[in-house]
Amino acid sequence: MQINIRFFALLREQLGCEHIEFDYQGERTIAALRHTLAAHGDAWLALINGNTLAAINHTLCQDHAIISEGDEVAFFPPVTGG
Amino acid sequence: MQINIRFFALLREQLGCEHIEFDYQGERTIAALRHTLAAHGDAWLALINGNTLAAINHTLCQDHAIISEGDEVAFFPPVTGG
Amino acid sequence: MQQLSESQAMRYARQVALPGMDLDGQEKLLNAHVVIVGMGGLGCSCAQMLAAAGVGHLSLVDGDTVSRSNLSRQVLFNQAHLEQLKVCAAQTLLRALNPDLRLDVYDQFANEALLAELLGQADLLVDCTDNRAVREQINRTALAANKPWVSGGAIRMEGQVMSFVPAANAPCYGCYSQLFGDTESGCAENGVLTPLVGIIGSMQALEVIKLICGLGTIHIGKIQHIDGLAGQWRELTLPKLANCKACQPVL
Amino acid sequence: MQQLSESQAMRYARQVALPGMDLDGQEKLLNAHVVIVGMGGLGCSCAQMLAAAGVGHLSLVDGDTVSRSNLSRQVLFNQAHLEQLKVCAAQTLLRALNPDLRLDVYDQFANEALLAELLGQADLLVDCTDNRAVREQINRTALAANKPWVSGGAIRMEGQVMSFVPAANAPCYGCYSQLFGDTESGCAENGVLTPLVGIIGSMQALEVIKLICGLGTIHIGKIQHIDGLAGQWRELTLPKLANCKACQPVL
Repeated sequence: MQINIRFFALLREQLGCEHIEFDYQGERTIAALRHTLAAHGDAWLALINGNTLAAINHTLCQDHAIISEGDEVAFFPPVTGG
Repeated sequence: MQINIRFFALLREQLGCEHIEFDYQGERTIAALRHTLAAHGDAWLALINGNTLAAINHTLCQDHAIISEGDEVAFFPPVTGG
Repeated sequence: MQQLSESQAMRYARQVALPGMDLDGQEKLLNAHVVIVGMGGLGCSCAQMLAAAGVGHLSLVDGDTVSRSNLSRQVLFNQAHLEQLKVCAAQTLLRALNPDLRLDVYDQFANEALLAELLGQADLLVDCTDNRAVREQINRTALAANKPWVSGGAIRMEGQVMSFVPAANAPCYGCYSQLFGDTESGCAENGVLTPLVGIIGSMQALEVIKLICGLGTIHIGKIQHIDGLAGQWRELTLPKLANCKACQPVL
Repeated sequence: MQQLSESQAMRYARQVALPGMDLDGQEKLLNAHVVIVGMGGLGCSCAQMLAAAGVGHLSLVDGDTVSRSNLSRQVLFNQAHLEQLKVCAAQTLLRALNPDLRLDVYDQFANEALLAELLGQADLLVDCTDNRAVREQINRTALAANKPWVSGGAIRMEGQVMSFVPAANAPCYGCYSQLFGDTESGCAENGVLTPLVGIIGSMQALEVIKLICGLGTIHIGKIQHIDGLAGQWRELTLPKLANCKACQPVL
């Protein structure tokens, strides 16, 4: 399944990566995708530390959300300061 | 030719219209499209008074630019104040 | 209901000239009461914009004092205010900006009793705080009081704005906060680039004015997010969570 | 090259903490010279952000005086400044915000000779003017001096920001202004909603800081446009015009 992954803000800087196009073969949930990506290296563990938001096609979603062919999945840190 | 037209900011308010999906049969330039739209009524003359910007698929363009099937054409007023 | 004086009409001529605003809209601002929780970077910028724009009554809530590292982005304060309470220091510039402004200050950190009391009287609340715990309190209080609020955040080189309005199909802050963990990250550890608080505080003021005047569209469940390093904005949709502990009535 | 003092390092701690910023970035700001043309709504907000953020040297250019209808959005001024020159009135608050700031003021409207002189010395220019004729002058001067500039606009409930940088593939302001007619529309006739100038002035300050510190990405030929009534941003691409009279060398 071809998907399009984008990383924003601090996360993009930490991973040194803005965008991946990816033929994803794993289980079709955000949770499973997070685990697949986290295996890429230490910085990527940020995706499973509970403090990264995910959005499918610009809509925020929970970890059990289902990814479909052609989706854009985005990850970014929550904005909590002020 | 199916095109998608969007109006922004003051122009949207003046026309009372945000979005048209349109089967356009005229000449495929921005200039010709402006003239077709201007025939809709007095408010629509704003499209041919020389003070409305046009963009095709988020790229600003001149009046001789060519429109293709499925394009998004956007119109908005220039922002000149300060 | 207070009416605009002639000198006020002149002062606000540029807003009164706006289609959809007019004298009526400016009078709605004059008669509005807005609570600002948190007088850090966002609070300073938002309060400044609301005072200049002609909001008649502001209540400021913050128990903190001005420290040196605040001065690089909290634009209502300067060196002479060091160690003073923020809500007191903020008064000088806000009153100078708008001598007609009614200003109430609460030199304490927000708690649910105070929030409930203020939201009972006020038209709406602006969240300029820097932590999730207070936002959860604001959320509960606003849901109970059936009042809108505008939440802002700015940290590192990122910022976002979201408006929460009382409507059956509208998500609440709980629908957002349940999507991430409990680890707090504040500006002290993470830093923040100065203009971000100006951008987001002013975006909050824009939403507040639209809500008060019934101007334009408040998009329910939309978050405007800026990635400052890229200089780009992105609109995200926040769905209403089916099992949200905060906004779903227990049957 | 001036170095940060210990008390400056404390003051700017929240910016110094940013990855990619550090003491080096803050020192670049301290040593930077920025020209602000136009001290209306955008100029006031942008200057306030740049002074707070720690830019070391600002040159302000404006020949206008403060009038009552300015007070609702030009946040460096208040009633006591009526009839004063804007560049003089602006000094009080800017110096209070940042006592280390070097501030030069030019109480005249911009002209090409002055712009050329200032851009020869300065690192970059911020366009906070309200008309096309001055922007064309700034454009020519910046092209000749090979210096970047950040242009902002705010009117009605709309605003936009665009950065022009010296690069072979970069469009210039002429590539933009040739796309529309000559009819001027200023804030006096059209009005402007107060927070728009705070949003856009702060967005300009963000781009200026990124340019000075080499932080993040300046997207060449991109315009960030806010439709305030909808509360939504849109990124537009400005292509380099093949036949632009301003930036295409005559062969």
